[in-house]
Parts: sequence; structure tokens; C-alpha cells
Amino acid sequence: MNPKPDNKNRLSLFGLLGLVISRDLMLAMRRRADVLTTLIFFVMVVSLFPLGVGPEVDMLRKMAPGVVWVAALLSSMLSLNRMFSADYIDGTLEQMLLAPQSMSVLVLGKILAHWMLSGLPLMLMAPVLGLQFDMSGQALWVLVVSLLLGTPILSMVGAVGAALTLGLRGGGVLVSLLVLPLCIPVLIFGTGAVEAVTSGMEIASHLSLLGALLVLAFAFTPWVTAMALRISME
Amino acid sequence: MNWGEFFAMKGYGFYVWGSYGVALLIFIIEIVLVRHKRNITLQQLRLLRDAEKEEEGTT
Amino acid sequence: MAINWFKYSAPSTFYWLAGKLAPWFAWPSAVLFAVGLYIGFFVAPTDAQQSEAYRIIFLHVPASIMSMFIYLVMACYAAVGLIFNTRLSSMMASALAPTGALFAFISLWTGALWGKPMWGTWWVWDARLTSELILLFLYFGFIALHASIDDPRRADRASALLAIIGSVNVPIIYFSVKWWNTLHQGSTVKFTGTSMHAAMQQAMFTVLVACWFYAIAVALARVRSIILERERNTQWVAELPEARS
Amino acid sequence: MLEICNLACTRGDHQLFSGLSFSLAAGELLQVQGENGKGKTSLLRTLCGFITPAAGEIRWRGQDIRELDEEYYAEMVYLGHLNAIKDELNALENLRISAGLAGCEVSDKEAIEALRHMGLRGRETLPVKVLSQGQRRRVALARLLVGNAPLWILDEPLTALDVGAVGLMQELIGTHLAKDGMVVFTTHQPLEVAGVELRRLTLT
Repeated sequence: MNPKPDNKNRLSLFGLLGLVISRDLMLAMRRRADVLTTLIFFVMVVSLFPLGVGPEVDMLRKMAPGVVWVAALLSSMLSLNRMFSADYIDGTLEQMLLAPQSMSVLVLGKILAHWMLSGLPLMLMAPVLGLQFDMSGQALWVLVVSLLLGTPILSMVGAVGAALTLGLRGGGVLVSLLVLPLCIPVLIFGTGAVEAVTSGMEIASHLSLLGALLVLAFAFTPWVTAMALRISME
Repeated sequence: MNWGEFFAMKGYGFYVWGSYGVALLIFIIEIVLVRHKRNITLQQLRLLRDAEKEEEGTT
Repeated sequence: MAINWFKYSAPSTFYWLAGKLAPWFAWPSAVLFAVGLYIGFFVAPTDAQQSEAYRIIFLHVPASIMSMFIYLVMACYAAVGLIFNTRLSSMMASALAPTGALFAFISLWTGALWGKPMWGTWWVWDARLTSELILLFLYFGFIALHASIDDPRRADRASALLAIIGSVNVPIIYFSVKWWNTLHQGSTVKFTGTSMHAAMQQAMFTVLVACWFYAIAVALARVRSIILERERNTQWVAELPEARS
Repeated sequence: MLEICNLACTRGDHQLFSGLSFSLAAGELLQVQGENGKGKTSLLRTLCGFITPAAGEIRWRGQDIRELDEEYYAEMVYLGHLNAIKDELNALENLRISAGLAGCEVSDKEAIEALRHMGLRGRETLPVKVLSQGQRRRVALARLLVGNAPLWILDEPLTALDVGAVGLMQELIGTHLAKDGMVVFTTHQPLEVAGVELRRLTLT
């Protein structure tokens, strides 16, 4: 009987997480256009709003958090398709399912990489756009914090949708149809925090609810996504 | 009570009958669709079977 | 008496059973609708505040309850199908989805027609209405996902996962919308605490049972077509008298 | 070691095969044969656990692979029709990442050695984009050299390979079998390994 292979060179879970993240980042760096398109889309959508509703500063200031958040939601939908489809097409996803480590950790790595490439740039970009809408410094600060807490949730919930619609015709539209309704609480609390600070109310409750959603999503979505991927690969 | 008064619903006739009318319409459409789907499915089954019979006949 | 329940979970037996049961739900449903609406329109008195417009309630409330209830039942069926790999429960889930979406739509429609004369507007961003709208979106998502996957097994499993996630999310969405709403404007929509007349309750309850029976009848009828479609290559379908030309 | 009992597989609503039983012991080579559409790939994908069998079970070291899960995956390698190679990365990076996904860390030295063994000397740091189909396949096959999994499941390993590479593949399989490895594969080309009896399984 064959002895079981030795575990000398076995990769630890954190090693795997690091490997997946660095791989996705490296791939994105060699294909920068994809990341930049999403970011430009975000900037464009936000900039279109004043043109649509008129340049009154008071109204713009009131709308700003909502506009930024909706634009962030839409542009993260755009980038969702990329999350698994390239790996699905070239067979890497098959190999990932055969990884002798927890699939959830692998998926978590991909989600984090996706966030670094979509949520993080949006978050860094948001203050500049907020200035276009004449937001106060304090409001900008809260906006960034709310995006920091909220955009990872978008990536996580989005991952489930992306995994379920893997390889389907019309997957791009379908994924938005599935994911957008599920993201409504994030939108509500995200914009709520910014609105609260501009109207002088306390913001802690909004942000802590957002944090609670983040923890909840962090606990379940990698696992659910892994399950969805198995279903989609069958 | 006369029927004209009844249908007027004290001025709210449009809203009340609009609700019930549309609901009725939706129920009827759904029932028709379910029946239609059943007919289509049965028809496909028959076609499938006829095609198989013909194949058996020729081979 | 020992009944072999597993026997009824075989599609071939259930096809027959559903055919037998459907009329037993369909006709009582029609009768109950008639009775409920008779009580609602002729027995129940005119409301002091809302005049005759309140009579929409006999349809609106049962439709709203049904839309949520059907979603839960659908998610349960889907979950059973996913966990125990029983084909029939997945088929039941997909048979229920369109009916649930219809009830959600009726609920929104009647809500709008009720809102206009009462609050002067077709739509308010109230927690209840908004959640109902999102529920309709969730139904659309379920149906769309199921429809766009060709392999029925994968379609069942993928949409089951979606239905479960949706049912976890519905309460979160409801409370977040409610909170958002109270922060914004204070709830403009309040069901004033007028004690409901007994006849009103009876009418509403009767229509609710009628809707329930209707949903069961339609779902059973629909699941029969789904069973035939999925099992078309089996021997028992080939031997069905109605499939003979 | 690998036992298949009464396996059945359905795709959509037609049955590909049923009642399939066989077992594979250390050092054995099994070729799965059959016409197109008879379920060769589906059988291999079922062995990988991608597809849930409609009936029957697959056991590895006496336990169901569904229960073993990660332990089983640590002991097998699968190479499918798709290479799992990224165009944007170079051969070395590709190999290191795919080995990492398979759970083992590979040093640069080992990886370069494996690639050279596969006849890719001098092309280790070129982006895979510029390589030919056959060379890409070799990059994918190099994965077999860096792991130490006893079970190899290879779906059409010889496609796009030239004669030299086919010989290399035969040699590779031979060494693996000599080390008490196991290979299940499908192919349209003849493949012979010196000194090993080839078992055949035909799907009808």
C-alpha cells in the first residue's frame, strides 16, 4: 500500500490566502485596463448627476452620499463578472475546487482581491468626487469610513451572485438582478451615516450596523460562494 | 340598494374595482397560462413519441 | 394507519395525486372567494374614516400575506431539494414561484390603488411597501436564474441557494427599510387603531383561505406540467393515457 | 486503493453509464475508452468529485471520497481539457501558482527543473501568451512533476503534443507507476508504457 504523501511542503491556510490574493493582484496589474474602466465608470456616473439634476449646490450636497453610494453599487456590479469567469474559462477554477484546502479560504482570497481592485479604489476616489458635490470635510470622512465598511459586503454578496451565474448566457445582467436587491441594507446604512453627520445626528449606530452586516457577510458568504461554485461546476 | 350606487362605491369605484378587476384578470391569465403550458407539454410528448415510433419503424 | 409518505414523493405517484387533488382545491377556492367577497361587500359596514375605499383591504391583506408565505414555503421546498436531493421538492419550489410573484404584484397594485384616495399618493416609501417591492424582485431573481440555466439539476440547486439567501435577507431588508423610513420622515402610513368589525375580519379571513386554496391548486396544476417535462424520457410518462395521440 | 462500485452518471436527462464497477491498485494504469458522448470526461470528472454520481460510490483507501474531501484532493492530480494556464503570467509563475493551489510549495529551483524536464528550457520566464499550444500543454503537464500525489487523472493528456513530448509523457507515466502511482486516462492516440500492463475500460 502506498504511504500517504508527506506534508513537508504543505501550504498553510494563510499561505494559500496570500497566494490567491497575490495571484489575482498580479493578474490585474498585467491587465490594468479592466480595473481602470470600472473606476472611470464610477467617476463618470457620479459626474453625470449634476448635469441631470442641475447645479444647485444645496441640492447636490444633499444628494451626494446617495449618488456616490449608488454609483459604487453599480460599478461593483460591473466588475463582478470578472471575479470567476476568467478562471472558469481557462480551467483554473477546476483546479481550485481540487485544492486540498478549504475552498472557503480560497474564495475569501478571491473576494478580498476583488475588493482591493474594485472597492478600495472607489473608496480612495470618493473624497475627490465628494468635493465636486461640495460636501463638508466631516461628511467626506464619514463617507470614506462607510465605504470602507460597506464595499467589502458588496464584494462578498456579489461573489455569491457571480458564482451562481457562472458561465450562463446573459450572466452580466442576471447577476445584477440577483445581487442588487440583497445590497439594499448596505445602501441604506451607508448613506444613512453620511446624512446623519450632515444633519448633526449621531452616526455610531449606522456604522455599527454596517459593521454587523460586514461580520455576518464575512462569516457566511465565502462558504455559500464555495457551495455555489460547486453547483455551477457540475 | 341600487346597483349604480353599489358600483360607484361613494366615489371610490375606480380604486375598488380597479383592484379587484386587475386581480381577477391576473388570476384568469395565470390559469390560462397553466392550461396552455400543460397542452404544450402534452403535445411535445406526443411528437417525441411519434418521432421515436417512426425511428423504430424504419430501423 | 401506516402511510408510506415516500411513495408520494415519487414524481410518478405525485403526478397522479396532484391531478386528483387540484380540483378539490380549485372549486372550494372559487366558492370561498364568492363567500368572502359577499361578506366583504354586502355584510361588512362602511368604514367611518375610509368610507368604501377600505374594501380593497379584503384583497390587499390576503395577497400580501400570501406573497410572503409562499416565499417561505418555496424556500423550504428548495432547501429540502438541495439538502436531500429530492427532485419533487425542487419542482414544487419552481411551481410556486410564479404564483408568489403574482401575489406580490397584486399586493403592490392594490396597495397603490388604496393609497391614492387615502394618502393622496400612489406610492410611499414605507417599509411595508418597499419590502414588498423587494420581495417581488427576489421572486424575479429566482425565476430568472432558474430559467437561464439549461441543466434542470443545476438550475434547481442554484436557485435553491438563492431562495435561501433571500429568505435570510428578507427580515434584514425589512428592518433596514423600516429604520431608514422612520429616520427620514416619520411613518406617514399608519393603520389607525380602529377596531375591526367582526364581518370585516370574517371577509378577510375567508378570502385569505380562498387565496391559499387557489395557490395550492395552481401550483399543483403547474407542477404536473413540470413533472411531465422533466420525466419525459421515463417509461411511466410514455404509458400515460393523456400523452397518447 | 481506488474502488468504484456500481457507479451511474446522468447528464441532463439521459443516462451516460450505469452499474460501472472497477478498482485500481498501486502501480496500475487504466485507459478509459469509448466513443464521443459516452461519458469518458464525465467519468473522470465524477472521479474528481465535480459531478455527484446518480448512484453508486467512489472509495479511496476504503472511504467515500465525499467524506474524505480534502484528504482525497491532497492525493490526486487532475488534468482536464483546459490547461488552467494564465496567458498574462510566465511559465514559472504559472507552475508555482498551480502547485500552490494543489497545496504544495515549490521553490524556484524545483520549478525550473520541472519545466526544463518538459523541454521548456529558456522559456521559463516568457509570458505564456507567446508560447505555442503544445508548449502550453507542457507547462500544464509540468504540474505532474512537482507534486507527489499518487493518483493521476488525465483527460486527453496527449492532445497538442508532438512525438517527442508523447515519448516524454510515456516516460513520465512509467516512472510514476514504478513509484507505486496510479494513472487513469483517456486518449485518442496510442500510448504504451514499457513493462506495464495497460488495463482498458470501455464505456458503451
